[in-house]
Amino acid sequence: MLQHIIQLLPQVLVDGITLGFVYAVVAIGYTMVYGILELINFAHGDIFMTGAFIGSGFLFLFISLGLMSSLPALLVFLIVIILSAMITGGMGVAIERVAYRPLRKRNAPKLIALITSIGISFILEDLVRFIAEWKTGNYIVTAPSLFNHTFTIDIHSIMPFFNNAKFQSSFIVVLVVTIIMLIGLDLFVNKTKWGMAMRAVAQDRETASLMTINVNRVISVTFFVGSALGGATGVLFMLQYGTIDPYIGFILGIKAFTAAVLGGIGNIRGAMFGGLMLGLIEMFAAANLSTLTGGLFGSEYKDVFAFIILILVLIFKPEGLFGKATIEKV
Amino acid sequence: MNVLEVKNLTKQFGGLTATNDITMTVEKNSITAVIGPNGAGKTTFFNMITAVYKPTSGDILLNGHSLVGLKPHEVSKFGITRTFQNIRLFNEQTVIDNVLIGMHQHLKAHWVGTLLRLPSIRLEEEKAKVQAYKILKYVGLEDYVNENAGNLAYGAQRRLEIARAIAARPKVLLLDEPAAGMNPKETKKLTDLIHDMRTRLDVTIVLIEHDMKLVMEISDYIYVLDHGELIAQGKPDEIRNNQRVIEAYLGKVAAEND
Amino acid sequence: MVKEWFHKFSQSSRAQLFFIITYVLVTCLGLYLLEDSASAIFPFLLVLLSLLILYYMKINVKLKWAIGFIIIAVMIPLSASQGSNFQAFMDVGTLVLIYVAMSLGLNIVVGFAGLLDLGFIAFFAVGAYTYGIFGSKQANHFMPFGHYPLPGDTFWIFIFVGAIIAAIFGILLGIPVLRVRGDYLAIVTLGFGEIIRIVFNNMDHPINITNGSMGISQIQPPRIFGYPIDTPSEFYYVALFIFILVIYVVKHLENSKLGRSWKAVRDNEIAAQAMGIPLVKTKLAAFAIGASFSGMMGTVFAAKQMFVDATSFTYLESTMILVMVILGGMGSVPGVILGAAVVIILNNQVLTDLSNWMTSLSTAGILNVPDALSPSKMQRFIFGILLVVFALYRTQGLIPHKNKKVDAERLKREAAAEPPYGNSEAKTNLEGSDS
Amino acid sequence: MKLKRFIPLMAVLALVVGLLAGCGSGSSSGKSLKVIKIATQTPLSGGSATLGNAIKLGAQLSVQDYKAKFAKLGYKVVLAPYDDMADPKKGVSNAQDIASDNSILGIVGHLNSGVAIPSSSVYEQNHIAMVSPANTAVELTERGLKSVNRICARDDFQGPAGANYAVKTLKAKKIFIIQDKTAYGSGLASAFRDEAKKLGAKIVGYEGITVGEKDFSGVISQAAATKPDLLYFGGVYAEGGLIIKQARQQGMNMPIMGGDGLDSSSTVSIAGPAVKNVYFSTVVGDVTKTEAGRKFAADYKKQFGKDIEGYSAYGYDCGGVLQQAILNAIKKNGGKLPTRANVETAVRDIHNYDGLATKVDFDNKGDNKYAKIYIYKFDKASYPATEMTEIQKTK
Repeated sequence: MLQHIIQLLPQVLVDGITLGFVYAVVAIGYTMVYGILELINFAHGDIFMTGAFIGSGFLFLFISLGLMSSLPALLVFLIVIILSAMITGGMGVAIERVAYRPLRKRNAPKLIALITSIGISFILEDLVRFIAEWKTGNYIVTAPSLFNHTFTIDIHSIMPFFNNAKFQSSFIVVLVVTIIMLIGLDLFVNKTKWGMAMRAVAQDRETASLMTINVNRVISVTFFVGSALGGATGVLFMLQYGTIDPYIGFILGIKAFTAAVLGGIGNIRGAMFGGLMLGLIEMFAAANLSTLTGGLFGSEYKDVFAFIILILVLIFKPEGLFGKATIEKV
Repeated sequence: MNVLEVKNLTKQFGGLTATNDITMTVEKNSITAVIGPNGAGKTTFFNMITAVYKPTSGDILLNGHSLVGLKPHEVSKFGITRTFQNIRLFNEQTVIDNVLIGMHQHLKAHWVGTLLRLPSIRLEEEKAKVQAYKILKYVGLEDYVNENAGNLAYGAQRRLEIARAIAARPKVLLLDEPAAGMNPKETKKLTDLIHDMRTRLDVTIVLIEHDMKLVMEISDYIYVLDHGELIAQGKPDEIRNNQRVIEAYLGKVAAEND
Repeated sequence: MVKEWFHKFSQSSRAQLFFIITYVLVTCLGLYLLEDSASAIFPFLLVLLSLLILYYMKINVKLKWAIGFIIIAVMIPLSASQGSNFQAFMDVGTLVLIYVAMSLGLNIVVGFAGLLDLGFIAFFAVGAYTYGIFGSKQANHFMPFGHYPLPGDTFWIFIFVGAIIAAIFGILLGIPVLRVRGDYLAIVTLGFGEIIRIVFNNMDHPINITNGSMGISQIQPPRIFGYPIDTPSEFYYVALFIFILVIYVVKHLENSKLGRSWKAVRDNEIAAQAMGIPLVKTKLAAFAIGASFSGMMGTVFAAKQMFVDATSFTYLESTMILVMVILGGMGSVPGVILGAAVVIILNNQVLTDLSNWMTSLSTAGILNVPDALSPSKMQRFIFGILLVVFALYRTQGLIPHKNKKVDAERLKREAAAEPPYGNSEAKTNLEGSDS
Repeated sequence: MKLKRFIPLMAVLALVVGLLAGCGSGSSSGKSLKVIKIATQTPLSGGSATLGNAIKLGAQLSVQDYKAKFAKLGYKVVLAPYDDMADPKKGVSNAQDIASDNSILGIVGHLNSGVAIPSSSVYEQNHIAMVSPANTAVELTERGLKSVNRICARDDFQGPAGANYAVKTLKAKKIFIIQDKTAYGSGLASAFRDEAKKLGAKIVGYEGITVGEKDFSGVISQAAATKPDLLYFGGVYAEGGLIIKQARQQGMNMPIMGGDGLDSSSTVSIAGPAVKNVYFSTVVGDVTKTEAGRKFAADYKKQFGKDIEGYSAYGYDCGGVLQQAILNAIKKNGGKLPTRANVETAVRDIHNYDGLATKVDFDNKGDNKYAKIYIYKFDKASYPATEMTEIQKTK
């Protein structure tokens, strides 16, 4: 049994890391907004989805303009991902303006923002669906693939107890781009003026506003950055899996939110780690659960497995893996 | 007779010692003050008595029963209630409901009985409301019965905390900086109230306070903490002239110049 | 002038009574006369509106309840009974009652006790499967004794069995929950809800308990005195019965010792504990009682649908119930009822009718839309817009929560009759109840 | 407070509208052609809307094609599409709505058996004939309801037929099965598994996936490690296409097989070139082989701007069966409007209806006697696939 699990390990790691990085970047969007507004932005998953659709829209546009043959794939990809990120970033800001800021102004209870975010999420899903269906006749869109060369890690010949792992060239792109985004974000938050302002607002909004920080501006920036990252991840997702539909955001959103909590919500590094961990757990469970339980529980229990791990983590560390325990001053 | 005894109480947060080896006794029906500069460990001391924190070592005895290891709500059942330095009212509820929650442990009503509308429970509820009204009147809040607690003025909120605490009919009442933020007139009223509570309610009062005038005026006995250590104890007059206390409060140099 | 007139009107309970009775009679008559399927929805909604108007009237509370009961239990079914829409309306009515009861359950958890729960539908599932399994042949697969399906007469027992089992699940959920706070709690409950759903969807193996994704069908209709209950108009009364039970429980607990403890825990955990409120017991009671409402309605749902499978219990359903609670006004019982009713009637009646109407316009050639934008697909889109609009314009919920006020004058009188506050008196007054 | 002031205004307004509505209702009839409605109830929004929409559009085309025949008798058929959102609750609630509209005489639907089963109880109570294009769950017709019919094959026919082909023709000895944990997918997969076992193949794995996800590499690595001769998938194209693609990426080049859920152009567009060497069983013959079929596909493309799906033809045939039955009932009734019960019997009595995709003749349970299974294979990345064989019902 153990031998079987070890054999699969290289492939599970490769797949788990891919999925994990996607979760990680989306989770960051949740965590950033939560850190500043203490709001679970349910619409974030749908911004991710919209990013994927905008990205594929650009790809189709480039193909119809005949740019694909004249430009190298990597360049096309960079243009697409940057454009999509800018648009989704702008969308994030707009959503915040329309749906969240008025509530803040009116001093509404925290949970009412949940309603608007769910409403926005419904609107985005259907809007994207209408447009996709109108333009392509089907809302399940398969994007043209840019990087589909298959590589094999020939680990078997070095360590014979492992099976070989295979991956697509898109895997490398996903990996490199997400790492760049994660490092960039980390630098942004920790080294720049805006990042500092963000952290200040997250810590204490009132004091920050007394220190002449324009809180609304900071919130807008946060939404822009979080949504741009989400949209860019959508493009990566489209690249890696090829097929997208308007409901990917809903399903992935739950997972990413889970990842954010696992790492300690409000904590950006926690979200990165939580996402990666959740991806690996899921992949491991899908590949090995039935081996582990002798066929009693199959891969259909992978989410149960992931949630049980989450609950266990929270029981022993209620503030998440990276969250700081807040001792309430009595 | 000693109602409350604290023996060698120590609390460490990580490597930091918040209170170290404190021993004190509180006599029944007395007013005892715990004073000391900011960060002396006074509130930590209260938190250990009310089981919000678990002491690292030492023992707390109420009428000879140890309180260490109990849950906060169990301590309250033993007869210790408190007010909080940073006011902790139930802000979204009415003033009278705050007091009724204070009576929680004395109300027998079980939810099954409530649903069956047992006459005894309805009667109990009615009586409790009248009682709560009387308590509010006693602390001078009878005009705000239906107001939300969060909407009260600062001084009124402090008094409501006291009302809520005495509604639990404690044997020992812990007051954590009851006069903080009050103007002299309000402080005067508070002083009278504390005095009156002792005699009228047959309760032992322990208070943390920075207002020395108030402390000296009402305390029977005073303990002084500094940096988590008990540095002095005695009657108000003894404390007033204690060199170490003056040093702790004013700094060594200032004390010498004095 | 209108203001003046309205002021006068609002002072006179007789005028209001007259108004509400006239209103109900006229709208009911409208509903009665309209057999045509397309426009019957208007009088139906107007009759329902009477309940909202009733809520805002300044008349005797008991009279209010009585009138409300008559409208719900007699006037609506009676006046709708002549039209072909009867069963459709009653079906929506049954759904409204089911979801109102669930929202009231969730309101205890979220609104009263302040515990954010994103997996509330799990308890509904537990109730539905409880009756589903034993009310069909399914139980034969694993029960060592007995013959199944159990006859429909046992349904009435199962309402309470469902409540109890759901309550037990509520307590099970409560155990990990006691350690986590705030939004961490949300994700634990979300996980719990998903776990329950996935497990139910897979329990055909190794032992076939829930029949997995094939679902359980041929569930026995309930029977009363040998008479089977199988139309929506009959289930309406079953749901109404439970709804009244739930309302009774909620109204009595809300301002009782337990209700106050919930709100105390919500407002300030540390102070609540210091006042002698046990956190664990209080939170678990909220979960258990809230869950039991869902469990009861779950059994009704299973019996009404005659079929259960896991697709009815997704995470989206949990969020919809949460939407009903927040939209209506957290902690506010009338608000939550209105919230649930608005969401269900919108989704199951108004938006369906609206899209049918738009479809008929487009087939008649009046409205020309490409298939991708066909109005029959727009229900969720419109619902999304409505949610945002509602939330922006009623930030405290449709009917915000108000604390119950005591009669201060009466208390003053009664307190004056007793000796003033003090120790001796305090003892004699309450000592009897102090054990 | 504002609301309070608003209420009486609203109430007065409401009263007026109510009265107006009450008065105005009587005057909206009296056209030259009597209107009959048939409903469709399928998911038009949500994850499986492509299939649901295909059924609706197919039925819509059949209504147009029957227009002349009804006009001759003085009737006009109108399609009333309902969105069941793949939600059983919504399905039942719509069913009640449908029942309340007396002009609706029959319904085409549903897509999901989980919705069809509870909703059909309502149809049965109201004698509304239901003709299902897609519900393969055995349970549906086993309950002996008079109103429920289907033109597609049951899982216990399609699954074994596929297993037969897999084991006997493709010589598969080790089979790995993946299913999507829906009523459709797991019903089909378990029927396939049982028959394959009986025929002597070894099932080396039987795993479930989650509908709506896009990454199935975990299950696929598990499958790849067992080195099966055949991978079977019980589910629809949205996940199936990705499983095919991801399996090929991991170097699984053995044949992959599925049920009629893969019978869609989307399978090809999602899986791309990986779709080669994929087989599926379906009840629909190659529509584009016949003249009528080609015309249908062209009309469909012209009218709706998209290519036909497998279910489009099912939807068309269901609409056709239903309307033919209504025509028969009208004739039997001497040209007068038939009752729902008349239509219910007429549907069950349909004999040798020659549909686009299949011939239809219902047995006493409402199953189609003519439901045939065809096995198709994708030789290249294009839709439709190549027909390999057809299998007659043996029972």
